[in-house]
Amino acid sequence: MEADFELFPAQASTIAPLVDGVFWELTAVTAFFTVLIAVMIMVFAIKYRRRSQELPRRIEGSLRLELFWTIVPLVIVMYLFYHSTSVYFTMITPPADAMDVYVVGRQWMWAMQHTGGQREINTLHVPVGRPVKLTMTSQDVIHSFFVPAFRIKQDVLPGRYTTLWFQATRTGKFHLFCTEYCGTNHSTMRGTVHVMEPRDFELWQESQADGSLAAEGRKLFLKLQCVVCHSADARARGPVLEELYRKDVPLEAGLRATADDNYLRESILNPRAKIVAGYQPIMPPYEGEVTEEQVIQLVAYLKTLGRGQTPLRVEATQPPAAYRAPEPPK
Amino acid sequence: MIAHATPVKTYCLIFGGLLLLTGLTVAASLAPLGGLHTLVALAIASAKAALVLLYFMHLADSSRLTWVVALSGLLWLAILIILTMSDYLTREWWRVTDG
Amino acid sequence: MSTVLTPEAAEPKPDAVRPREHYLNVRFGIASWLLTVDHKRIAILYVVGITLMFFVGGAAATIVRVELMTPAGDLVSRDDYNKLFTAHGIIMVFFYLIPAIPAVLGNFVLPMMLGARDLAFPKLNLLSWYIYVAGGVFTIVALLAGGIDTGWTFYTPYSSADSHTHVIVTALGILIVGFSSILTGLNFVVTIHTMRAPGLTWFRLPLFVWSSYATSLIILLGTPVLAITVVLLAVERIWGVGIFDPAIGGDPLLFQHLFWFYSHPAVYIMVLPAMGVVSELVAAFSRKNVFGYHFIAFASIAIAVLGFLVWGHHMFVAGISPYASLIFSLISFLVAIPSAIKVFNWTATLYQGSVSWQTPMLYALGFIGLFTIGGLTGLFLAALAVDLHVSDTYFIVAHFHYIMVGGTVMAYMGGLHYWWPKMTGKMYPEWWGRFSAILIFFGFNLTFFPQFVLGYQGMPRRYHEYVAEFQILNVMSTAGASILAVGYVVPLIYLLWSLGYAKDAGPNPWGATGLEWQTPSPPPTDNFAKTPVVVNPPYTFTAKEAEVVG
Amino acid sequence: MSAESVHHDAHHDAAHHDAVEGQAAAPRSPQAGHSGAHHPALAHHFDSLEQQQEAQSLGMWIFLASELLFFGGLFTVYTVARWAYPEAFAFASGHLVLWLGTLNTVVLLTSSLTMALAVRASQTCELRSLRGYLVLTIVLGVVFLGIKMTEYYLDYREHLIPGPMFSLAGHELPDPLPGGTREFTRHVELYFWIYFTMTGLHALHMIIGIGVLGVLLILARGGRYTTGYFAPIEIAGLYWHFVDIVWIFLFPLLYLIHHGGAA
Repeated sequence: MEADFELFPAQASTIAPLVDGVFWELTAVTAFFTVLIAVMIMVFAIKYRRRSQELPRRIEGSLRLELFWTIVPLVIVMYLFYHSTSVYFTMITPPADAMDVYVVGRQWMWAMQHTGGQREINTLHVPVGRPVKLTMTSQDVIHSFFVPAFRIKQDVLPGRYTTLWFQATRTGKFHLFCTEYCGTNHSTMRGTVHVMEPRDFELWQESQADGSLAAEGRKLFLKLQCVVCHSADARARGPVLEELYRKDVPLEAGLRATADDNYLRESILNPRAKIVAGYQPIMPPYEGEVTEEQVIQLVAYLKTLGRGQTPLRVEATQPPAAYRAPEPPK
Repeated sequence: MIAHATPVKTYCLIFGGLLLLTGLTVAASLAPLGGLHTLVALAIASAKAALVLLYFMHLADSSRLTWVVALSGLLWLAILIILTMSDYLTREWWRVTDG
Repeated sequence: MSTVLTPEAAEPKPDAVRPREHYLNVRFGIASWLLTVDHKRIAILYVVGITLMFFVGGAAATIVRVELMTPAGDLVSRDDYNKLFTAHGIIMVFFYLIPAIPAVLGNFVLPMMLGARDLAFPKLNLLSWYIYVAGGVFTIVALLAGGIDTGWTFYTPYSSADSHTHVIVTALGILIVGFSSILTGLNFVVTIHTMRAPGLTWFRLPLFVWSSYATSLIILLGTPVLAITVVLLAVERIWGVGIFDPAIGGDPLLFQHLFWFYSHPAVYIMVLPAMGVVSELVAAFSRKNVFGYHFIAFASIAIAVLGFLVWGHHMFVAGISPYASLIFSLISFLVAIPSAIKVFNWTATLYQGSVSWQTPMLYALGFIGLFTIGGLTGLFLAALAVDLHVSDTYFIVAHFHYIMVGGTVMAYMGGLHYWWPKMTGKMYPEWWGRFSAILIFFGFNLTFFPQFVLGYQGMPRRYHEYVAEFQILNVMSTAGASILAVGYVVPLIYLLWSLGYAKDAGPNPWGATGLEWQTPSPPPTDNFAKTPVVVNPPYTFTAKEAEVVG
Repeated sequence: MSAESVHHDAHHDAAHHDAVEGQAAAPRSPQAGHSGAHHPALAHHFDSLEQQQEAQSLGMWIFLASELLFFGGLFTVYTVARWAYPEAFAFASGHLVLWLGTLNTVVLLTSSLTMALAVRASQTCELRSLRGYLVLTIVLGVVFLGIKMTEYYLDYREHLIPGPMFSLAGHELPDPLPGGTREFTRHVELYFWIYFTMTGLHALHMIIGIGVLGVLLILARGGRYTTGYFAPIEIAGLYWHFVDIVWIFLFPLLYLIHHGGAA
């Protein structure tokens, strides 16, 4: 992020060379045809410039030529489509072992949370050589997470999670921009991605150590009295949540859902959208009760919750207001 | 030359058909059809619309150009709805669950 | 096409008592203009409105460019900056680019090209001008009252829930002006179908008519969707019903779908008429029939249809389904083909022609080059992998300015110079014409080519402040914009000058074909004294018609 | 030239030059001069009444195709919203008064019949029945609007008008409830919002249609359309039937989806 002028942006992720590969192909095609057309126009315009009032002969056209300049571009664009699409699917498929980072965009800053509990504003520390998967949401309007040196971009939407992944190949500091216009201070919604050697990253992590994301989530799990119903005992009124992440969940009416991030988020904020088969719709919605950051902590906790790890129920706690009566008119 | 003015009887028949279909669609909405309600309702509505278009609006004996205009309106409406839904209906398909 | 010449078409005999009566001098006074139903006079009314809007939008752009000379936001406040680029976008798109060629040049020449006395619905034509003015007034009032800061794209939920500016009034202005273009499109389609001169079959039509027809199709089938979308936006803002805002149960991508269903085809509303103008210019100034006439004609229709199937490429990073992205990407690549066909055919038309380098031709040749770059850089955006990197950056800004300014504005300027003698009866000064055409071409490239590089480097669009390493290219761009601004002011001056001082043009100064050149300049109110009868294919140059004035 | 033959020629001409698109002769014939006796209804820029009539009818068809896309935006919003919240939509639909909606459908279909008969009367130059059918159509249109207003009033009394007054208090909510009460209420409100926009826009079209028919009625009383020129009646009819077709779809989509979200 040195302020030096570079004509071509740094390539700092495994994706960057792939994208640039497609880019150079497109540039070659563009340059070739632009030069071809420009040269032909200039040659014709000069060679056939008007010298007399004599009228040129009429040429209707040529089916052969038309077919030629229909089929050749068609073949070229179909190849480009194939190539760019195959790179695209690489770009949207994070490796299984990616390190999770959670991002919340809001006017006008980026809030990052690591699973270890480290939190950052407008800076993202990551290790070099390791895939990182970002799970992102917005608290207000649409933002967009863009790191030019990594050639990655994804809009960050309110109301749901979108994801992005990268694997940095160079240490250093790289620009992070918001690229979806989001209001007055849009152009200041910028940050830095700090790519570090793995050892340095570990040191950084330790220096920032706080309660891990999952630990914070566990505290919330107890504080919000989730455990009262989601207990792993005979008196459980809600489904057991152990080893739930990425499992198939049977829903009512024979439907199924995969317990991914978006499912867990929805089931906390708006539990009755997808009722697990065999359970009563008694859980209150937590929309407006918890912040996006807290939801992320809860989801992070649920992801780590293994067999037999559900905390014990504290007898004194009362169940939450299970079913709130319809609200009176506003 | 009055041949071109459709007989009153035809209009009345079409009108009768429209009333019949209206009754049918209300009845169908109350009948147990499982998941087919929307399909049946839209099919009946399309039939009614076709009757109005063909006879009341004389599309049946209009020029091909008029047909093209009417059909392109429908085609573009279909493009709008189908391509929009192609996003919504397939969004959930893409899940990276190989973790 | 050559026609059975009507005797009146030749230069009228000089009349010692009073000048020949034509559409400009047939009546005088403000009312005779504001209540006219003559398509030619209405075209002049549009020239006034559109020129005004062009310079208002241009002024906003100038301030934006000056602000961007330095990385810091030191000229205007953030808020004002956001309002300026929004004003620039809205005014240029809805009040200049979309109506410019159809409403001015189309209105003026289309009926004459068909050998008709007027458009099918003259009163509707006047009404659509008034609707245009009403929409313009609404928008200008909104801007004067404090402006709007959503960007011309009005993305929700920012526009519906967050922005504190005049979203509703502006949206209303756009809704209104949309009806203006619907009525114009309706008028064109009906006129082309029902009012062609005897012998003027579909494949004898000038290509400008074909492209106007294709444009009208898009206007008619796309604009109403935009209209209802801005209504929904206003309603969500007023009543807080969750259609687009996820915080109250809506979906922001639904807005984007509806918006781009119109606004992507709208790009073709802007550029198809430009392609039509260029077809006319290339033929007239190489004195040759257009190579591959049928292919250009059908390519216009293909663009109009395919253009409706690609809107999703504006949303590749927005969070739509990857499968939908796949379809939209494929069709977006395909839409390049008809555009390529046109470019190749125009180029081939020059081959063995008699190429004259007069001002309109300079614009036309400039158009072909710039449109080629604009079109090919569109492939970068159709390509999913690259689009993810360049979307919402200056790459996009550069790309669409190559299409809209390099394409539409160049063609509008070319067409305006080409038909100026017909509209006013006067020649513009040729030296100044060429001078400003060249100035615009170089100014344009200096302004927008650096933005491709900026975009790939990663500079986001709509940034008031930016990081220091982007400055060099921004300064180049601003320098180019200053040249461009001068390039646009010069024609304004000499064209106005020509009204009073330039020499008379005569009926056909270019030796061009087309029925509009078979009638005196300026034409009489009814265009033709007798209905012309077309007997030849389009762009048939006969020796007799090849006399050049000026 | 009798009215029938004018009509016949218009049809013949249209069919002819569109059948062989492109290669056929252009619509205007060299014989159709600009001179000669003018029909009073013929505008100066047309060569003949046939040409004028064809242009006006084509113009109306194109306008209606455009109108379809105007409603089309709303149909898209409806499709997406109903796909997302089927239960709320079914629940909300159950709060409309089915028999009033059905009655209104019948009223509107009847008005379409009388409109078609009015156009027929103009074709056959039966002026008296033309005026009669126009009056009947207008009356049926007003009845439709009256019933619609009644329904709106009932919704108002039940606090179903979207906005600050909207409330589902006092309504028995489905059990189990998909989502929380607040979300569910929101989605029901969204349904009602779409309902009011669609039917309101439809009613606006009806009001415009009634106005147009009113003008035509006054002109018909003044003795217009006696000479075989009936294009204004015909294109007003096209508009009226189009508005009817929109309702034909609105009725099942809004009133008849109260079976739960299975569909």
